[in-house]
Order: sequence, then C-alpha cells, then structure tokens
Amino acid sequence: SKATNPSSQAPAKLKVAFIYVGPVGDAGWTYAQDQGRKYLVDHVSGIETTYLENVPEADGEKVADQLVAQGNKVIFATSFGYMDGILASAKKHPDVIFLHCSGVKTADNVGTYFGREYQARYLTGIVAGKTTKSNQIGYVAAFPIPECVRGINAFTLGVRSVNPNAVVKVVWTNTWLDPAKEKDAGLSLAEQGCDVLAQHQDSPAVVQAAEEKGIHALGYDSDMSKYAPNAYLTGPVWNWGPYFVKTVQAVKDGTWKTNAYWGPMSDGVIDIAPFYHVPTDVQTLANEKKQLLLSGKWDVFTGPIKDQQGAVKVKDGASLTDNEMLSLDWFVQGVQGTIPKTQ
Amino acid sequence: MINNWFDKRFSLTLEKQMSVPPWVSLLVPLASIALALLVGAAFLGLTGNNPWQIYGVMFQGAFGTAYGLSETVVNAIPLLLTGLGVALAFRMLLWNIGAEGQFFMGAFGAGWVALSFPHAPAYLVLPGMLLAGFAGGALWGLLPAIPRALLGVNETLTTLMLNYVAILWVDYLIYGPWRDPHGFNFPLTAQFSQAATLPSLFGTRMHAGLFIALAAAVAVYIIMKHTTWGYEIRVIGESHQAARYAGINVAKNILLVMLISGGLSGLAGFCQVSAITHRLQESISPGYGYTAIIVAWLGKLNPWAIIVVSLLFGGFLVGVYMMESAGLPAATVSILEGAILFFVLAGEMLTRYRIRLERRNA
Amino acid sequence: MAEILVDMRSITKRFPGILANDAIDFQVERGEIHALLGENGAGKSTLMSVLSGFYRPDAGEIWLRGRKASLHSPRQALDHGIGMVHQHFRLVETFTVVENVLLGTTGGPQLFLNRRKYEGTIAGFAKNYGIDIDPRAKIWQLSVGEKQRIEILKLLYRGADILILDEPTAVLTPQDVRDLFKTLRQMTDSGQAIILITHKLQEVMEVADRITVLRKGRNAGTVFKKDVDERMLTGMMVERDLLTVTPPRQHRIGAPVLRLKNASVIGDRGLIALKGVSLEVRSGEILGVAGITGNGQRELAEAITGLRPLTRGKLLIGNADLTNQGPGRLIRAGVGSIPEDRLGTGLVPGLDIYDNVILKDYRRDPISRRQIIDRHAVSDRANRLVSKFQIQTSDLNYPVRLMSGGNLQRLLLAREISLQPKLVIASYPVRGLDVGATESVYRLLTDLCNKGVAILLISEDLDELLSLADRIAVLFRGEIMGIVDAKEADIEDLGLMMVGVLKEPAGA
Amino acid sequence: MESVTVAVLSAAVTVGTPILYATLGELFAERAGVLNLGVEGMMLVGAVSGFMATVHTGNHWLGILVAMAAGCLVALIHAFLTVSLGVNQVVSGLALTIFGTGLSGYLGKDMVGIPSPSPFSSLNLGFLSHIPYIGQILFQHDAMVYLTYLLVPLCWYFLNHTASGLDLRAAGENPGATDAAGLDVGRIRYAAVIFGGAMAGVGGAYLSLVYAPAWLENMTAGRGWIAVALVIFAIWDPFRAMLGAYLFGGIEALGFRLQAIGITMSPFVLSMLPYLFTIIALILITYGSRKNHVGAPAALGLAYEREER
Ligand SMILES: Nc1ncnc2c1ncn2[C@@H]1O[C@H](COP(=O)(O)OP(=O)(O)OP(=O)(O)O)[C@@H](O)[C@H]1O
Ligand SMILES: Nc1ncnc2c1ncn2[C@@H]1O[C@H](COP(=O)(O)OP(=O)(O)OP(=O)(O)O)[C@@H](O)[C@H]1O
Ligand SMILES: [Mg+2]
Ligand SMILES: [Mg+2]
Repeated sequence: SKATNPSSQAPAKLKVAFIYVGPVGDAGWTYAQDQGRKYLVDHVSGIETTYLENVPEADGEKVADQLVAQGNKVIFATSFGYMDGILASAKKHPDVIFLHCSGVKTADNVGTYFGREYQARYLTGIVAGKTTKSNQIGYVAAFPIPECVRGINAFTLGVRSVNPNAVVKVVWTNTWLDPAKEKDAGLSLAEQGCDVLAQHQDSPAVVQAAEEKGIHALGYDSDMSKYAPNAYLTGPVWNWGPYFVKTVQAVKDGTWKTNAYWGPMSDGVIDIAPFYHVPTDVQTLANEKKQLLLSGKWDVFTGPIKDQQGAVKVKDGASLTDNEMLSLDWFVQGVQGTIPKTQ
Repeated sequence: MINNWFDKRFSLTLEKQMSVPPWVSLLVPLASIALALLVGAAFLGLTGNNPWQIYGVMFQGAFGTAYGLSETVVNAIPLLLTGLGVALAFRMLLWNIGAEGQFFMGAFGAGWVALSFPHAPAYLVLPGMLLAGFAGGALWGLLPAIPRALLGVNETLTTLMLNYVAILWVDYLIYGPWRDPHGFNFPLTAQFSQAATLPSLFGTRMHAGLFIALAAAVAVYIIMKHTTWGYEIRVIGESHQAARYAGINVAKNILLVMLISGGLSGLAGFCQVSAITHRLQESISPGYGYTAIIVAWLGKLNPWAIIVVSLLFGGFLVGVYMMESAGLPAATVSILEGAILFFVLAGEMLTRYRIRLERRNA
Repeated sequence: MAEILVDMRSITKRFPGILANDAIDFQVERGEIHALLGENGAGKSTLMSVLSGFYRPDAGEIWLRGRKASLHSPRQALDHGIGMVHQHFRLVETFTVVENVLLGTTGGPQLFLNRRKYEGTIAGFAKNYGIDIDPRAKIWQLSVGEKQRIEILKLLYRGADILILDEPTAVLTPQDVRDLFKTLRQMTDSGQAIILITHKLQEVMEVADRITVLRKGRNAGTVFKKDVDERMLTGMMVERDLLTVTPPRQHRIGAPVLRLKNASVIGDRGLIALKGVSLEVRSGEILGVAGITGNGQRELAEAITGLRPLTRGKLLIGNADLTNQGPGRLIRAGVGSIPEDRLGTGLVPGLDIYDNVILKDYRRDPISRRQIIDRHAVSDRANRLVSKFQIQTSDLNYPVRLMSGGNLQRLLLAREISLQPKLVIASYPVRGLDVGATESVYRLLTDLCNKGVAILLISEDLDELLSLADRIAVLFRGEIMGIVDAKEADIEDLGLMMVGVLKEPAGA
Repeated sequence: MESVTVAVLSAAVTVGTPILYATLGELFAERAGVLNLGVEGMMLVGAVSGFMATVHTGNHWLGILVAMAAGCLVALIHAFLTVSLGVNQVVSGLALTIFGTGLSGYLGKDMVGIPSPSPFSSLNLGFLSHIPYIGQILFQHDAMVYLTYLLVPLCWYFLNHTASGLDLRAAGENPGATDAAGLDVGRIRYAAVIFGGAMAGVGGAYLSLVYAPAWLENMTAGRGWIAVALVIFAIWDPFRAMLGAYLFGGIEALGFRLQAIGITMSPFVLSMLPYLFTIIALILITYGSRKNHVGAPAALGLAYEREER
C-alpha cells in the first residue's frame, strides 16, 4: 500500500498528493519524482502522501478535483501538460495549494517549481567536450520543447567552453519513453561519427547504445553507470526531495506563499552524477565551474552567445532572463539540428 | 462415486437457447462482474490489500457522491458517443474499430473551426465546431468504407490502421503548424475562445455534450428499431446477397453507415476538446475509441444498454484513480479491468446456454 | 443375414424449441444401400450428423459392428469407418483437390508433405472408383458435381466403409446421378454400406435395398424395397393422404409480361454468361428453362431480377423498358423471384420470420409509412402467412436459418405470392424438398399461373418441366438452343439440345 | 550516402526484429482463423518475465524461454475465450492488451532500475560478417536476429509444406471442413494462438533482453499493434512479414539518419507512411484476390462451433 506514515492515531495529518504523468517504474522522470516523495515522507512528520500514476495530461483537472475531494491539501502536478487543469481546479479550491512542475503560470494558490537543470547540463558539456576525440557529440532529445532546447544549448555552451571545435548533433525522438527508439537514435548518431552521446530521455537506452559502440555517454535522471560500465561518464540527476520537504514544511507552518521556484544547483534540486572514466583534470575543470555556479556569481546563459547562424543573441555582459530561458526556441552556435517551427 | 450416482439419476446438459429471458441477460453480466470482483478481491487480498475497502472507495468515488457522479458522466459522454458509432457499424457487421481515429479527426475538425474563428460568437462557432467535428469523424469513417464497399477490403484492418494515421496527424499539427506561438513551444494549440466552449452543467465538468450524446442514443435507437433504414442495415449485416436481392444498395449503405458511425465518434472528439481540454493536445483521449468497442459489445449493440454500460465504464475510469489513491498501483487496476472484461465476456457467452437438469427415466 | 454394421438405439436429439430426433432406432447392414426418407425437418440430417460424430445425442446409444461406440467427434466416427457427405459441402475452397483429400489423413505431423507423390496415389485411387479428377485443381474452380466427387473420394481415401450421403443428387445432372449410383453400387459390392438421404422416390426405388422412413423425428418403419412402392412410401412419410392432384392449368394466356431481347451478360468469372438471349413470357403462362446447371440459368434469373446488368439487349416488363434499372425497380414492377440460394439470398438467415416477410416491400405502405416501420402490420402479415401457408415453426422470433428446407421454401413462396407479382422467376423451386412440399410448391405455382401471373421456371428436371410448363427453352453455354412447346416436346430431343448437339429454330 | 544506406538497412534489421517475432506469431494465429489484438499485452508480459528470469538466473537464454512460456500463458486466455467460448475476437484481444499491460507493470515493480546481468552481444559469423555491405547489413547482429533467419523459412516451410501446416491453414479457411476431415479445430487454433503468444513473448524479450536490456513499463511502445498491421501487409506470408518488419524498422531508422544529416521531415508524417502503405497494400491484395483467391484466411475472426447452424 502506498499510503505511508503508519501511525493512524495522530489527528489531522496533512495530506499531500502527487500526479505523475508516467509510471513510477519508468526509471526516469516519474521515478525521480517518486524518489523525492519518499524522501519527503521520511523527513516530514504528520503527513500522508498519495500518488496517481500514468495520468494523461488531459485528465489533470479531473484528477486534481478528485484528490481535493479526498482531502488532499497540497498537490504536486509533475508535468507541464497539467497546466490548464491545475489552474482550473485551483480556482475551484482556493484552500488547496497546487505546485506545478515546469509550469509557467502561477496563481494565489498555484506555485510552479522546476530545477535549473541546464546548469548540470553545462557541466556535463564540459566533460563531453573534453572527452570527444572526433569533435562530434550526439544528443538524443525527446521533444523540441524549451526544456530540451535549453538543455541542448547549455550543454553545447559547456562543450564549446572547453572545445570550440566540437559540434553537437541533435536528433528528436518525439517520445519520452521508448527504449528501442532511443537506442536506435543513439546508434544513428554513433554512425555519424559521434563518440560521446548525451540524452534527454528517460530510459538508459542511449548509454547502452554507447556501451555497445565502445564510445562514451552521458545519462539523465539518475546515475546510469550500471547500464554502461565502460561508456558512462556522468549525467544530470534530479533530487526533488529537499524541495518537497521545504515546501510541505512551509505549508504546515503556514508560511507558504505562491512563487515560481526555479531551483538552482545550490539548492540541491539538480546535480550531476559521480564521474566515471573522467580524467582528474577534467573533473577539476567541471568542479570549478560547479563551484562558480553554486556561488551564484555566474550563470550559463551569460553573453556573448551566438545562435546557429552566428548572430549574437546575448550580448557580452548580458544574460537571458528566466522568462527568455523558459521560452527558448533557438539553438546556440555549435548545435547541428533544427527545431520544427510553428507556421 | 458421487459423480456416478449423479450420472445415473440425472442428466446435466448445456442447451443452447435462442431467446434469453430479460432477467437472465441482466443477471448474468452482473453475476460475471461480481465474480470478477471476487477473483480480483482474492488477488488484492493476496497482494496485501484490503479489497473491500478498495472496492468501497472506488464505488463511493464513482457513484456515491454528486461530484463523483458528475465525473462519471463526463467520462461516459465520449464513451456513449463512440460506443453508439461503433454499435451502428457492428450492426451491419462492419467491424469499425477506428473510433479512436475518428474521435481524433472530430477533435481536429472542431479545433480547426475554433482556432480559425477565435472571435466568433458562441452561436456561430459552436454549431460550426459541431458540424466540423462530425464531418472530421465522418470523413475518417468514410475513407475505409470506400474500398470496403467497392472492393470488399477488410475494414477491421483499415480502420485500425487509420487510427494511427489520425493520431499522428494531430501530433503533427500540435508539434508543428498549429502549435501555440505563445505556448513556450509545448505541443499544444492555443486555447479556444470562451465562445467555443460547450456550456457546463451545474457548475461541474459535466457539459452540454450530454444532451448531444443522449439525443444520439435516441436517434440510433429509433433508426435501428423502427425505420426502414435500420431494417436495411440489419439485412445487409446478415447477407449482402439478400440485401441486393431486395433491392437494397449495399455499397451506398456501407458508405452511409460508416459515415455516421465515424461522425458520432467525431462528435465525441468535438465534445472533448470543446468542453474538457479547450485545445488540441496529446492525450485528449485515454483510448475512448477502443473502450467504445467493449462498451458497444457488452451493451449488445443496444443503445439503451450502451448508455448503462458507458456509465459503468465512465464510473470505472473515475474509480481507477480512486483505487490508485487508495493505494493500488495503476498496473493492478489494469489487471483488474482486464480480468473483469474476461469474466463479463465469458459470462455473456454463457447466457446463450441454458443448463438443463433432468431426472433420468431408468 | 448380413452383419449389422450400425445399430443406433433410441437416439434423441433436441434443438432449441424442437425435438429433432425422438428415440430413433436405426440399423444398417453390410453391403446395403439404405435409403433414409422423410419430410423436410423429419430429422434425417440430424440423425446422420449424430452417427458421423457432428452432433452429440441427448440420449441413446450407438453400437458399431456389435460393440458399443462413443462418437463424440467426426474423428472418432472416421476411425470407425463412418464418413458423411453433407448437404453443404465441406471443402476448403482455396486448397487443391489433393490437399482436401489429404487433410487429416496423414496421421499426425508430417515433416514433408510430398504432394507430387500423393497426387499420383490419389488420382490412381480415384480411377479405381471410376472417378476422374485433376488432383491439382483448386476446389473453387470445380463444378458442383466435381466437388461432390471430391467429397466422396475424401471418404473412400480414408477407408470409410459406412458412407452417408445427404441429398447427393439434389444438385446433380441426370448423367452425374447415373455415375454416382454406379460408384455406389460398386462400393456396396465390395462390402461397404451406404446410407442415402433423398427426396426423389424414383431414385430410392432405383438403388436402395432397404428404406427407413422418419416422421417428425421418429422412426416410422424400415422396409425392404421389394416390399413397397412409391405410394406406400409416401404414405409412411406423411400422416394424411397427399392430394397428389395438382389443380388443372387453365391456360388463359394473355399479353406478354416479360420480354427479354437479345440480352447478354457477364458472369462472375468475367466471361460472357448469356449471349443474345431473347425470350418472352406471357401472363398465365409457364415458360420452362431447361439445361444442365451452369449454362447460364443463374445469370438469366439474376438478369431478369435486376441483380446483373445487361451488357447488351433490353429487358421489358409489360411495356416498360426496365433495362439495367436495378432490383428495386423490378420488384416494384411486380417481378417476384424464388432464387436458387434460398437461405442467404431469398431469405435472410439470421433474421426472424417477421423481418423476412417484409424483405421486398418494407419501404411501402402498409409496412412502413414515412420511413417508420409499422410493427403491427408486420406481425399481422407474418401471422397470416404462417397460418395460410402452413409454415411449421416453433417460434416466429427465431432466426429462419433454423427452419427446415421445406418450410423455408414455403415461407419464401408465401412472401413472393403475397406481393401479388405479375411475373415470378422460380429457380429450382423444389430442390431438396420432400414429396409433400414439392406438391404444395407445384400447386402454389399453378394457382399463381391460373391467376394470370407469368412464370419463368428454371429446372434441370425435364419431367417437372414437361408436366408444368407450356413452353420449354433450352439453355446451353449461355445461348438458347431453342424453345419448344411442352406438349409436343420430345424428351430425347431436349436432352440433345441440353448438350448442344441439336439446335431448333427459336421462337417456336 | 552509401554508408548511410548500409547503416539504415542494418538498423532496419535490428529495429524490425522484435516486430518480426510478434508478427510471425500473429500470422500463425490468423492463419488458423483467430485474430488476436492482444499482441501488445503479450509482448509486455514476455518482456518483463524474460527480464525477471534473466535477473534471477543470470542466463539470458533462460530469459527467452521464460518469456515464451509467459507469452503462451496469456495467449491461453484469449484462446480459451475465443476458441472454447466463441467470444468476439476483437473484444477479447483488446481486453488482453489491457490485462497484459497491467500484469507486466505489476510483475516488473521490482525490476525497475536494474541492468540485465547478462545482455546479448553481437555474434560474429566469420566470413559472412565480412562480406561487403551484406555482411554489415545482415550478419553483424546478435543471435536472436540470426534465429529469425532460420525461423522465417521454417515458418514458411511449416505452413506450406507440412501436413500440420496444411491443417492449420484449413482451420483458418474452413473450420467446418477441417472438423469434417477429423481434425480438431479447437486444438489447432489453441496451438496457433499459443504459438502466437510465445512469439510475442520473444518479441517483447528481444526489447528487454537484447536491444535495450532493461525493464521499463510500457517499453514496447505500440510495437504489438504494428505487428498486427504487418500481418496484413505481409498477406499472411512469413517472408513478406520479414520484409515488412524491416520496412517498418527501416522507416524509423531512416528518420533518425535523415535528421542527423540535416534533412528534416516531420517525424509524424514519416511515421504515418507504414500505416498508409499497409492500407494501400490491403487494397491491392483484395483487388488481386478477386481473381486468384489469395488474401485473408476466409474464416478469420469467426468462431467455430460444431453444432451451430
Ligand atoms: N462475422 C464476421 N466477422 C468479422 N468480419 C466480418 C464478418 N462478416 C463480414 N465481415 C467483414 O466483411 C468482409 C467481407 O464480408 P462478405 O464476404 O460478407 O462481403 P461481400 O458480400 O463479399 O462483400 P461485397 O458483396 O459487398 O463485395 C470481411 O472481410 C470482413 O471484414
Ligand atoms: N444445428 C441446429 N440448430 C437448431 N436447430 C436445428 C439444427 N439442425 C437441425 N435443426 C432443426 O431440427 C429439425 C430437423 O432438422 P434436419 O435438418 O435433421 O431435417 P431433415 O430431415 O434433414 O430435413 P431436410 O429434408 O429439409 O433436409 C428441423 O426442425 C431443424 O430446424
Ligand atoms: Mg457476399
Ligand atoms: Mg437434411
């Protein structure tokens, strides 16, 4: 049974619910969110958590309404597509607090949360840029949405910061989870001469492809080294627990206020996995940048940044605002690939 | 021993029966569901759950509260419309399993009107969307009907294939040309205008689509039961030869039935995007078109029964989340759903037999 | 006395709403041809299906060669040497002859199916029984007679020594029938036993040794052929005495109702099936169409009922030119028809009697008004027809496919007559019908004709044509070889015309 | 361009292989007259159970065997409902997919995040693997791919040149005639459906044990449905099934390679192609079969009951 916190005597437990877009068994995105939920249960007392898996994005409102009816006071909706539904439900239930992952709209009782994953992407880019011999790096990405575009750009900036000659080749799979497809995408990049593969996908198929081809790979979501002991270098990993704890504690204490939380690496929401097969000097290089990011003195999208055509998009000294980052729809210089455009 | 004693004195036979008394056709599905739930309970018990509590939560959630009931109806609307569409075609032995695709094309048609006329008033845009939704589904039903009518190309397979094409087409639009320019590049179209929204009922998510669906049920019933056209459909379903012999235009009717069958599913798509999602996006249907096949079949292609069955399934879809929040993983719920279907299908077959127990003469 | 091969004891079989076999006893001896007679629906096919393992009896025992046997499947029956040729052939149309014969005989998995070898053996085997076949032909390419020979061959090849033939002659030409009987006699001479179901009494008198008559699911007696004649058999089959007298024809022949002028049509295989056929049927007249099955009869009936377009020529009903107007127009113009395929074309198998009686006029008053069907009118019509034409049925709500052959034909005729047609196309109207039913169909047709209806009667039974028709047209390879007056017709000449040897000037 | 072509073709083989297994199985079931729309569910159950067995025993061949067995077991449900009880095959198959999806998720709860202890590796076939082009396309894969090179001709041979194959086809063309010939239609259909389950199980296990060795819920991602489509595309013939599977695989593989060399075509439009091909193929087959009587098994989708009239 999923309902946790055994002592049923304690009155008026705070009920917290999670709406997952995939199964907790996806080993990726939803899995990571659920790890955070477990962390929350272990670190905050007097709460009870519930989760719903595989909720289609169009069902957001229905499911949120239902969770409210069941007495949940805090609801985490873990995918962008729930946005309309969450806002609609929130309007009907002003006494319930909603937290919408990767969202862009807030309300009095709707906060958004996300992590500055691009920071970790940048660091993995450094590793990739130092590792590649062919100066071609493959990147398997799910959908041409800002989240992925941002990751690709940050990664490429990281690559180019240490290896200005390297290029990042992107293919879109248009699926979050289809291991066979992801692997084939990875293989196709390897065939093109890429000797390091990066991914924005939930399964370990891309790192497996790299292992098979005897090249290197960067994972995502969690430490994937066990799937590719020879190929895996590192990768961005999510760590939602501390954020969930902070937020729920604030609700309990009555101090929560709506906000658009976009947690930097310094909050621990996002990090990179331990290094494998990464020479110490490269580790040092990445760690130095990491310290810089943690200090908050510098961020990834600081100019000068050129787009694919070489036009300056961010001037020297300037940097992208959060809103600009949240709606990125262009690639930086060094990326090979296209973003399907709206007409 | 006992067997032997029994065999000497009685004969127990399964006898096929043609007409089933109404109470049997009502009782058997209920008994099958009960049996399935019992087996499910055993399964749940063995896996460390309290089945009665879970069932209680599910039932209470779907039918026990006004809110739950309203959500049940919200789910039942698309199931009813697609179920009717499927049933109409099945009556003619046209195995249209393309309701899912027809649903998406209906959504596409409705979406096209809504997005093209963002400033039109409701009294123009809603009927426009309704018509376009119907037309989208109808066209998608017509497409496989043409080779079926002219060459006898198996429609089970073509309609199935067209489901994928329709879903991919909507994907293409929402990832490409129709993507909301202000939508942060997410695969969504812009939100429809307020005018393009079907009115909701009693402040719940129930919407005026309910009346469309019920009207469709009445219409299908009257057509099937009382009109000459319904009669033609029955004849064609049984024998094309006989239909031609009676002067019925078989090809025309295949086209017409698939058109309307698809159109009904298209209406479901229209209702869903207009009243529920307010835009085109992925996952506008959690497989309504496939569930519709099961709904139509269990409702024995009878519109009234389909209303009841779609409410049951609508309730089930609500109950699923209830069960999950009571601690069951989604996978377990699917197992249960599959098992219930197996039992109901098996039970439905058994209604065709009567068990005879007779005392032997000597 | 010869050995008793089959001893069926007190066999009872029930179907929804009907007791098809009611404690029937039935015996067959080695070396005999045993005819099984009975009215339509008497339970003949059912009893034989029980013997061949298709139906499981509700009660009763079967003893074979003195030992009690359990026959729960066709396999078990075949293992006991029992094989049945069904009324509807059971052949895989897309397979070759050899594949059909081989099916199920190889005894378990065989890793290599040496077709060539089997083709030789099977063709040779067939020749022994005087059956001439192309082992590599696909079933769908064969004629009905050939298919039947394959069915028999299948059983012989399996070594069946008890053969059941369910109405084998219903669809055969006289020549084929003669061949068949020769083969059968050859088989009984070598110790096999044959059970033959048929409605044609003269065939029974020709080949049978013993005869068992079933009546309403019961055994009405088993007799030696030498002890009986046709009249006595008829008496055993039906309770009441048959009115064997068909009412006299009145011969009040009027204006032409059907005029077919120089009509050509294309058949299913894309070949020309009718070539420049011209004929005329007048009110009150019966025009017979003779010919060996497959010479364009079906296409002719379909052309006149509008089911098959004319590629050339004209079709006139009365004075209206209805060429290529479709079946609906022709129905409204008063063309009724009894198609060859009763169940499936003339009647809708899965629908009940109510739905079947309105098949032709459901669009018209009083059955429907403004697209809405009037249930009362329908049930009135159904009840009236069922009682007027004495259609036996346990329930008007049951699908008609469950009715027996005779009742189906009566229902079909009843419907067509109730529409008060001007012209009726009757294709093989008594095929498979028992004596009583045959008589009643003849009577109904004669009555119709006397009322001034024009009738086109398609049949391969020359006796039938000679006694009923006014004129007889002979079809050969889609052409009319000649039209002769029935009173003056010579049966030998007709036979020659049917095989294309003799050609008479048309329009006699 | 040349290397891209070879790469696409080579990828077509591996991407097509799991679909090919499932397609062969479904082909047998349909040839015997049973439409089984539960392929997706059976593949998932095969994928998870094969993976579990491999994790517990460390032997991937055992995993394949267990996947086959598990596929058989779930197929048995469909066989029982449709063959023994005569339930509508479309509806029962849909229920099977729901059931199988759930069952696999349930069984696999503890398998998430574990790598396979014994992944398949590619197997060098000596000189075969070194033939220019051909070697790279066909003979630089894993054992399970090579197995299909044997399986496809075997299936074809079985259907067309053995007595049992004849029996099986007869059951799908005319169960009444098959029954009358003394064959047990039920048994034949059970066997075919169960074989279909076994093959779907292997197809699933190919994904979880060979291609991307890991278990993830819903990892077949709709390949079971493609298999159903392919059977038709193949006109119920094993060799054409192989061709079709590679075509489906090739289109997917081509999509990525086109992207990688900078040609963009909407992946959605590309993905539509195989389905459109199938529809067109079906129309052409049906048109052709009017003359030569080939095409769908005549009794496909129809229940057989001996005493039914
Ligand atoms: N009982 C059934 N189960 C599944 N499909 C069926 C069934 N009956 C009919 N069909 C569908 O109908 C198609 C052909 O049926 P049928 O042979 O009755 O039509 P037809 O009379 O040959 O068609 P037409 O005369 O219009 O050319 C099949 O391919 C199948 O898709
Ligand atoms: N499979 C079946 N299901 C239901 N009823 C049946 C079935 N088979 C036969 N009957 C019914 O049983 C009765 C006997 O039928 P049967 O076919 O044995 O008659 P028959 O003597 O062969 O008639 P005919 O001369 O017309 O062939 C009929 O009333 C028929 O409708
Ligand atoms: Mg037909
Ligand atoms: Mg009979």
